[in-house]
Amino acid sequence: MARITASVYTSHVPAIGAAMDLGKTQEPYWQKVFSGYEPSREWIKANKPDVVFLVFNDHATAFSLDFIPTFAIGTAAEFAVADEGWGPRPVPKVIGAPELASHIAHSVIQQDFDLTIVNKMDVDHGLTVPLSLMCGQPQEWPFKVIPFAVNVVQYPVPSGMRCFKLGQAIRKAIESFDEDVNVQIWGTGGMSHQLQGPRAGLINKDFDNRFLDQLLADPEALAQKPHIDYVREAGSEGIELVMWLIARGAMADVAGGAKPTLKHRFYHVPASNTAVGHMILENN
Amino acid sequence: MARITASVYTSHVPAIGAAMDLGKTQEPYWQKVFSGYEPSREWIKANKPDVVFLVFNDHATAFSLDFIPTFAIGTAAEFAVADEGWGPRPVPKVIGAPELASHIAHSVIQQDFDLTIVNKMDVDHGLTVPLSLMCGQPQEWPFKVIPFAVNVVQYPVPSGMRCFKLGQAIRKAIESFDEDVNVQIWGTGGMSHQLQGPRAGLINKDFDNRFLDQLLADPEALAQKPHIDYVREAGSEGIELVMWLIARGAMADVAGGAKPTLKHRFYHVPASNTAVGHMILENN
Amino acid sequence: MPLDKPYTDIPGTTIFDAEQSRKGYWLNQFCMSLMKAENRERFKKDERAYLDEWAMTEEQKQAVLTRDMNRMIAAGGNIYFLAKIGATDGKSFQQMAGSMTGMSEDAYREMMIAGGRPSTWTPPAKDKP
Amino acid sequence: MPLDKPYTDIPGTTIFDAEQSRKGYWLNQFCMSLMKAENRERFKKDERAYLDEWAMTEEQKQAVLTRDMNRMIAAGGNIYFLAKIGATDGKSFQQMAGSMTGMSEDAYREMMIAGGRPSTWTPPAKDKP
Ligand SMILES: [Fe+3]
Ligand SMILES: [Fe+3]
Repeated sequence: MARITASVYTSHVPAIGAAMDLGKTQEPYWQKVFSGYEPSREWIKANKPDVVFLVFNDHATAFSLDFIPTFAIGTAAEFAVADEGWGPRPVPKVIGAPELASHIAHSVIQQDFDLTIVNKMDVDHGLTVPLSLMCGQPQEWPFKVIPFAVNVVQYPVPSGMRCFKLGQAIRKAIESFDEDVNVQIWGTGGMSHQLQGPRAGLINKDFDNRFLDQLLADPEALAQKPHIDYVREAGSEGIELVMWLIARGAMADVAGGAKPTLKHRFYHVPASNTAVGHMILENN
Repeated sequence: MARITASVYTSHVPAIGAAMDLGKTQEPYWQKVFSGYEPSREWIKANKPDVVFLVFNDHATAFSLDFIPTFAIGTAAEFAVADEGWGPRPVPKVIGAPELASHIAHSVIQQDFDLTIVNKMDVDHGLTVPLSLMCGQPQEWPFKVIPFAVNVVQYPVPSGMRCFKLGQAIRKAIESFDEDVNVQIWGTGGMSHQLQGPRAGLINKDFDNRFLDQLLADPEALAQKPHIDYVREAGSEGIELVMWLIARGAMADVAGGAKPTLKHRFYHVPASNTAVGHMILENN
Repeated sequence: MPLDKPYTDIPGTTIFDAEQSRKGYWLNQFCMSLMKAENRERFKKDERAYLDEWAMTEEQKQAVLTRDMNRMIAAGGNIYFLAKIGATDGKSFQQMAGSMTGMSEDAYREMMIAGGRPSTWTPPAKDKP
Repeated sequence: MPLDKPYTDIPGTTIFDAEQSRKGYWLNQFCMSLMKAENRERFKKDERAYLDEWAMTEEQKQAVLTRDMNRMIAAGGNIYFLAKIGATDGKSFQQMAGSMTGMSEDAYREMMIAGGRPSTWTPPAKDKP
């Protein structure tokens, strides 16, 4: 039986990818960011999954205004690395897990989530930067990836509670797949940041740290936070944090199982315009 | 305040469109089909809506396997008539209702339906044949149309109950739009038919007529019918009938209002491979 | 995969689900390409050469070349995609559907006019495995 | 439209909702076109001519020509779309974001290193309407 062994949460700032691709990781500015991921790279070597279910958002890359899916699951065999305007990042292409992805789509749609199934999707920094942070610069990614894109660009975006419940549906779907597969689920984006208007540059360390606390301790309460609180306190792009609730909703304790173990937590300001937050939880 | 005044249900067989486009409507074979729509054309002249919310399915026209949305709402200003392989049908382009459509999308997503918003979508016979049946061959369509596409091509398709509840959410959304707009909601597709395999040509008059009875009298019970019953009894393409439940769910009686009035009911076999069913319900 | 798939035992019927979709991906995408007039021209001019541009299996290509709709469906084709081949050939949906039943065009049309195939239909014994 | 839109009173912030999206449709689609290298070349060669190929308002075109990001956002632009203009110009996301604040590049960078803008920030009196 397939099982979710752990969840990983991380910001996905494009400048982090650029810093790696341009060899700037040893600069003091970036060293402060990457130092927080050294334990994570050790951890994932020791806890290599077969498949990562990677929740991210597209940043006007694969999806223009012609087509805005609230939730899109990638069921293709592979996904190309997108050209976001300065050429594709020099990282390996992403290998999918079509059978498991199709199984999850089938099950989650039958649980009344109205997914869009996608078989062609170039993936942008939202997906590749978390892979780079966790895995460094390998010749190929060490596991398969099921990309799961959430609309957080055009309002209304799905509510925190909808995301949290979706995570629960995804867990059920994965556990009903009868091959023995070690799956991790990653939630990406955030933390506090605002990229637009005279208020650009907003950071809220207090909000972010309370978010991390509550994500571990009481995700159900956190899921009730209305959008407007994210915008007001964590900036207009801080809303990406709802994606972390999908990953958190898929953990065993939400369905009555044991509490997860906190393996790692890291927080740093800034990376470019953004507060970097990161957490690893293992199921017990 | 916008309001739903009526719902219309009809099959959307491509051959019906071809019969109209090629001037065959007076042939005895087709006369039997079109005679059932004569009262409807009178009715809609007397009850012209401002906007039709038109539930249909795309038949591998706008959406390939690259992109399969469970529910997609068209918010564009206009929609071109698709070339399905023999050139576009010679009918007027479809004028959208972007403000109302965006309002509905906003409201329905906040009611936890995970819509895909679409701004570019060529519409196929699933949408244009019902317009032709109800309106004949005008120079331009007499009302605006919000196209709403449902995946009934690749399994799993949304359940009857999910569709019925979606209809209820759409009604709430429309009634919260504060301009005075007369909206009809149409459910299209079906009735019994199977287009593939040695079982092609399946028709089930008994199933279809019970469906029409129950759609009027007890749609909530009808919404509980599992997919497999459609496939077994109404043929593999009979599953399109779940779309009728979206329109029915949007009627006032479902939310505790008065029962609708049955204005017209028609049933005929065959049009090409398909049983033609049709019904008009007015809200009271 | 213990999924809710109660639709595998219906005679003469293939449900197009994610598994079929995966199998038939390039076959169906090839069909979609026929929605452009220029591609229809190129396909008609040299069917084999056009098919060879797509990552289809030989079985899928043979099914298309012989216009064997049941074989195309077994290979992952979906009727709404396959209909683009019919449109290219100038065939109606009734001709396409009928071609899968083993009946003549006339016999199929007459069956439809007489009320269609009953839902209790089972395949003739010789077709059974 | 009595919709749940509680986000209109946040200072210095425009939420990209369906209304903004409708307003900015062609501006944003123009931006998307810059994801292709050949379009970036054509745009750089003659910006005005390239913009004139799109059904944008004159206000939107002027906002792009003057690289006034706040003006683009007011005209319906979304930052993730507008970022394609920045990428074409070789600007970083930090340069783009900073350009909307009225601060110099250095001052904005220093503010971020010092912990960013507080969420209690309100615009200076002169900017208020
Ligand atoms: Fe992001
Ligand atoms: Fe249909």
